[in-house]
Amino acid sequence: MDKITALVTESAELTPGIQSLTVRLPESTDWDVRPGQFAGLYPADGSMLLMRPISVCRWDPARRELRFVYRPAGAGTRSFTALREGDTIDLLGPLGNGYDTEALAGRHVLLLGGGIGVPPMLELAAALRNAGAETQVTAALGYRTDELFLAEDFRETGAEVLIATEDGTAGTKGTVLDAVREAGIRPDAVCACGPMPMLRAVKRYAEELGIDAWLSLEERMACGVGACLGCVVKTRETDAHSHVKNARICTEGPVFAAREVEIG
Amino acid sequence: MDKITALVTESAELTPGIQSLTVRLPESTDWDVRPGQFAGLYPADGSMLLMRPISVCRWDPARRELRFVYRPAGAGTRSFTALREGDTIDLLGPLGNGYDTEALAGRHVLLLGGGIGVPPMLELAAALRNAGAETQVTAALGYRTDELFLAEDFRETGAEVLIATEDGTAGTKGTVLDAVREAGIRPDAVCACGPMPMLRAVKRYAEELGIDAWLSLEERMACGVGACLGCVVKTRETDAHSHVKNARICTEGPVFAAREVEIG
Amino acid sequence: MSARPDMSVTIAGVTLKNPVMTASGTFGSGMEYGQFVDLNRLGAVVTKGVANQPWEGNPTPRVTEVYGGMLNAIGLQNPGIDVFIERDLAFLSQYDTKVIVNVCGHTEEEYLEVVERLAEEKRVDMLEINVSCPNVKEGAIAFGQKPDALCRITERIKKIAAQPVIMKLTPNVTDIAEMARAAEAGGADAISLINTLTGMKIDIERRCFVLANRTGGMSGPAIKPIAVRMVWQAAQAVQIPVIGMGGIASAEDAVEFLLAGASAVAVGAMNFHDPYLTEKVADGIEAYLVRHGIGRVTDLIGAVNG
Amino acid sequence: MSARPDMSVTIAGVTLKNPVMTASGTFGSGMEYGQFVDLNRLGAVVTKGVANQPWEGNPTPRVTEVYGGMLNAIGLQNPGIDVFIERDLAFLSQYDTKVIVNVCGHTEEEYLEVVERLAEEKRVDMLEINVSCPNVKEGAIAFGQKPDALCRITERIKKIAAQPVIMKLTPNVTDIAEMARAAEAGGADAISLINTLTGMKIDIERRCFVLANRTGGMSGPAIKPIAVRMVWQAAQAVQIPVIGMGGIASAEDAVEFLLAGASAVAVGAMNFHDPYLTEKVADGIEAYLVRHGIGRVTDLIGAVNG
Ligand SMILES: Cc1cc2nc3c(=O)[nH]c(=O)nc-3n(C[C@H](O)[C@H](O)[C@H](O)COP(=O)(O)OP(=O)(O)OC[C@H]3O[C@@H](n4cnc5c(N)ncnc54)[C@H](O)[C@@H]3O)c2cc1C
Ligand SMILES: Cc1cc2nc3c(=O)[nH]c(=O)nc-3n(C[C@H](O)[C@H](O)[C@H](O)COP(=O)(O)OP(=O)(O)OC[C@H]3O[C@@H](n4cnc5c(N)ncnc54)[C@H](O)[C@@H]3O)c2cc1C
Ligand SMILES: Cc1cc2nc3c(=O)[nH]c(=O)nc-3n(C[C@H](O)[C@H](O)[C@H](O)COP(=O)(O)O)c2cc1C
Ligand SMILES: Cc1cc2nc3c(=O)[nH]c(=O)nc-3n(C[C@H](O)[C@H](O)[C@H](O)COP(=O)(O)O)c2cc1C
Ligand code: FES
Ligand code: FES
Repeated sequence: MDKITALVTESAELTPGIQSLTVRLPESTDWDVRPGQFAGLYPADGSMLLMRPISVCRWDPARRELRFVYRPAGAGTRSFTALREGDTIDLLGPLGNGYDTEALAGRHVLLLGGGIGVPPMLELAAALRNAGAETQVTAALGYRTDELFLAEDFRETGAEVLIATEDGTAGTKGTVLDAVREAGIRPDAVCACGPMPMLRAVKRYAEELGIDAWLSLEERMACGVGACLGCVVKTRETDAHSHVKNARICTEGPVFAAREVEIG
Repeated sequence: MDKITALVTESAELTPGIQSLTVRLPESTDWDVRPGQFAGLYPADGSMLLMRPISVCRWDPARRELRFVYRPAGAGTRSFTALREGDTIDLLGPLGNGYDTEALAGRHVLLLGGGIGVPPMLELAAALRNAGAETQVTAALGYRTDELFLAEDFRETGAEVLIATEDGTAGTKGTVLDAVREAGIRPDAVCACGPMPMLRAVKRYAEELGIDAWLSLEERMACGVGACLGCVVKTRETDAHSHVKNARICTEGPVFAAREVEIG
Repeated sequence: MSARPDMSVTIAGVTLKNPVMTASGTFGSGMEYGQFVDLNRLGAVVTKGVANQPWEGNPTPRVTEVYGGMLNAIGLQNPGIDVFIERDLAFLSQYDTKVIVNVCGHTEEEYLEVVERLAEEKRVDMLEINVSCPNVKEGAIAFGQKPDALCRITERIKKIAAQPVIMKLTPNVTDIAEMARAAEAGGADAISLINTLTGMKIDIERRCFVLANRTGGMSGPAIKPIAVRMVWQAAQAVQIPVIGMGGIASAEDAVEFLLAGASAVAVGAMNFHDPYLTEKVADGIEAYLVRHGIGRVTDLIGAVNG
Repeated sequence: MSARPDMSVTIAGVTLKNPVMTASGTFGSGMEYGQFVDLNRLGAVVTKGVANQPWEGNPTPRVTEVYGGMLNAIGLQNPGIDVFIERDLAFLSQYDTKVIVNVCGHTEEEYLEVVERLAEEKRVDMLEINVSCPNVKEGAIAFGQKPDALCRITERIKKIAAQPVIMKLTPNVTDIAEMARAAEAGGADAISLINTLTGMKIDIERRCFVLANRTGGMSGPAIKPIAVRMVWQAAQAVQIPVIGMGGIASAEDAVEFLLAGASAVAVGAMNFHDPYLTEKVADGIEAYLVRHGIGRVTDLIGAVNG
């Protein structure tokens, strides 16, 4: 884990309001990036001092290239849209636990991505392709409209892709779970990233099916490395680090077994 | 007077620690710039909110081009050195009173510039060239070493140029007044910009000779337009604006008749 | 959505066309910034503090930049009430905006003298009493830091003031709610806050204070979270209107103060960054109301949830 | 110029290899940032506040960014003194740095219980008593805002403490000098300041408080001028050493605090911006001393002129 200055190799709008950013890490870095991990991206302006946590969307260890796909939300992420090839950006990472791909290997894994929760699922889909022939991946991706981003990239990993849109302009009209039900899928495990109402529904869905579910959680962060205790989630059991029923999303997470966290 | 976004047309180091910056004002601006005036240059970083006052070194009304020559002193001016042709910078101006070139016309005017006080004298030298054939200009320029900046530009205005350096590597070893005395010049009026000890010496020099002297003063500024009362200088008489013995350098100045200000 | 939202606010019976004021000392008497903004577009112009006599103010350096803001130790330089009435007030009365005169003094009597002189002035809409300037040495700061002293000076001023009285509070206190209640108890028609936070900058190369006065008042975006918190606490504590300020740099910042409980807002140090800011803030608040389908700006006051 | 400057400072008899500490709550117990910096290079590690029992802390969101800084309302989540001694203290005692344990509590008795437990711990070099956390609701803030309460709790702690006691002061007071004197009168061996300034942020789109706790403690470069002023005022007021903090982002900032009168400094929120900062600050102070031909860092303490 370190803070480094990376070189921007690509920065573009994918669809309105969705940006892609690819950076090359310096040769001296020895990052070993797992799906589900994230990095802290620092805005260059001196008035914004905290990093912005953004999930790894793709990782190419050979070229040391990291891809992020993000939604310009506030001043910090908006400032990233001005980055151009050849610019630099400071990154802290790799952060968080990431998905345990070994535990998923050999199963029929359902990946659920809702909105800006879609990008982190891509690296997981790619990693599971190499997790043994028996591993089967279905990715159900939820969008607002038919401006689908990254859907093609999922297909390229070999995953079966289901689409849901809120307005019904593509795929199933409704949520990712509606698309899953419509397709009659019966997975052995589910991994999900998206807004909290979706994560709650996924937790219930997995309980009904009696299967394992892993959820990627979000919270406001300051340090990103486990020191400030800013980013906790309530847990069912007392946490080994905190000794209270709070786990740090940046360190024990952002990926949690659904049954371990109290998300209401 | 307005705040505008200008286009950088040139940005370069003249000698180590001395920068030149030329900007083109937007067509919509109707700035009428006088020698001795200054502009407020705003750093782009959000942690630095006040403008940096920098004197006009050259003004080309036909091309709407303003040239500044400055010394990177702190974080703000250092940030300007990163500007490149095609970048933009926000400017407030034109600020201050400037020199009364009509009052100087027809006389033998001695311009004294010390260190970073050299640049504002250049536009004054250029303006006085057009102030009637009888007007005679001698510019005495003081530097630390023989890394003379702008000396050639002064010669191009037709001014007689005297050089003084602290280390004696060019011209007279000593101050600008040493150079003036060595050359046996006897001016009718003197205009000076430079560090406070030099300005005090110029004030005494003009009193001894019984000639008019105008001094360009500096002070920390916040607004630059006369509203905050941050940038005052003690005056001999009660000031018409303040009704106390304080004049605003940004508004009543930066150019003052030497006899009007109390500079010790 | 077709009708324009109602931007007017009424404070102590005085109706402002919109809730945007200038913060005292950052806008002179409007002459300088009148070159940049249309003073008729402002809810009110609050003048630089004026005393019974001309004040010289502090030696220079009086101002310096700090991270996200600035320090000032002007020391309340002003031309005195006579020149102020003759020149500044005459200038301001040409405009269709409210005029709020900021009053300072070394002693209670000096404040009272200014208030008395202004009582005859129909062109003055309200008084703002600066009991909180950290740069005055003769103890004026004490008025703003001790509840009983604040209550008493408020009472004495209210007895002779012809216009509504706004007491301007300092943030350099343990309990802002207590100070707000003291001003209310003394009869204040409104309170305004925050004045500057006392700060210091040291030049490490020359190993000396940057400001001649050593300490100075801090303002600018850096202080906004403290200001919003204090406005919220004060608004919870009193019934009288609160005027909020401290670091406003945008219409969004102004809305934050309104939601925290301010009935109007003032733009201060950021005028120096953007001389057009006051008008932009007024326009931006209106745009916010339109975007959210809110009919009256007064619906925002104190409307923060949770 | 050949000999390296003497970077050591001695506070209440404890000699630190250099004046750079970590600010409590921003550095855990050193485990996390030990990946970035060599803990052996630090003057002291100050731990996150620890109580007699585990504390859950506040609901989320607990942190948010503000202009030039951040707000936090962690609410002093901690695993309690038992786990702290077993795990965190054991970890820290592997390093050649001083260990300062930050102590919190809801009541005087809770503080005393922790201080008593730590009295047996030889691995603890000093105690820092947080009487100033603005996020604790049960009245703990009162200790740090009332001189007599501060004096009394200091006396009670001093009676049972085996290690030197640093009282950590809140900036949310009218008169920091008075609070510094109260700590000194109570027998404190040193004081540290500033803790966070209480601030607030409102989400204007959702019209709600950003932090679940509504208010939070502000830290970061935005607060530095206020911190420097308070350190200067406190250092003028007392004989005991002062530990300075608030917005330190560079060695230059640290030197500013030393010149203002601090005997040591702590790096807080800016660790989150630059995880290597503590070491850089130590190196940078040394470089400053070399550049200015100053032989001992202690020559900088309170050395501001004018
Ligand atoms: C583990 C993790 C992974 C994430 N992955 C992605 C991703 O791949 N793509 C993407 O678009 N977004 C992602 N987010 C959300 C992203 O971090 C926020 O949208 C971003 O921080 C907003 O910053 P801003 O400057 O635009 O907004 P501002 O509102 O200006 O930010 C102010 C502060 O609040 C924090 N903040 C604001 N919104 C959020 C949020 N939703 N979550 C956490 N912090 C927030 C910011 O980091 C900053 O500190 C992720 C968040 C987490 C916690
Ligand atoms: C009327 C006038 C004309 C000037 N003309 C020139 C010029 O042509 N070329 C040039 O190199 N310099 C000139 N200066 C000085 C120049 O303004 C400062 O060097 C510059 O502001 C320093 O900014 P900084 O960010 O580098 O330094 P910092 O120390 O980081 O600045 C911090 C704050 O202090 C102010 N400040 C610092 N030093 C000075 C100073 N000497 N005078 C005024 N404000 C200061 C800054 O404006 C800023 O607000 C002029 C100053 C004045 C008042
Ligand atoms: C240069 C300057 C001068 C000021 N003078 C006064 C004054 O005369 N009277 C007063 O009540 N407040 C004065 N203030 C305080 C402001 O009115 C305002 O309360 C404070 O600056 C916070 O707002 P801001 O952060 O938007 O500037 C002054 C502030 C500045 C920056
Ligand atoms: C996330 C966070 C947690 C903190 N927790 C504590 C604490 O447990 N005890 C304490 O005395 N101070 C605590 N503080 C205050 C800091 O130690 C420090 O006094 C303050 O943040 C100012 O310094 P800075 O601006 O460098 O951060 C905390 C600060 C932050 C940002
Ligand atoms: S962000 Fe600091 S502990 Fe997670
Ligand atoms: S800088 Fe504000 S009056 Fe001159």
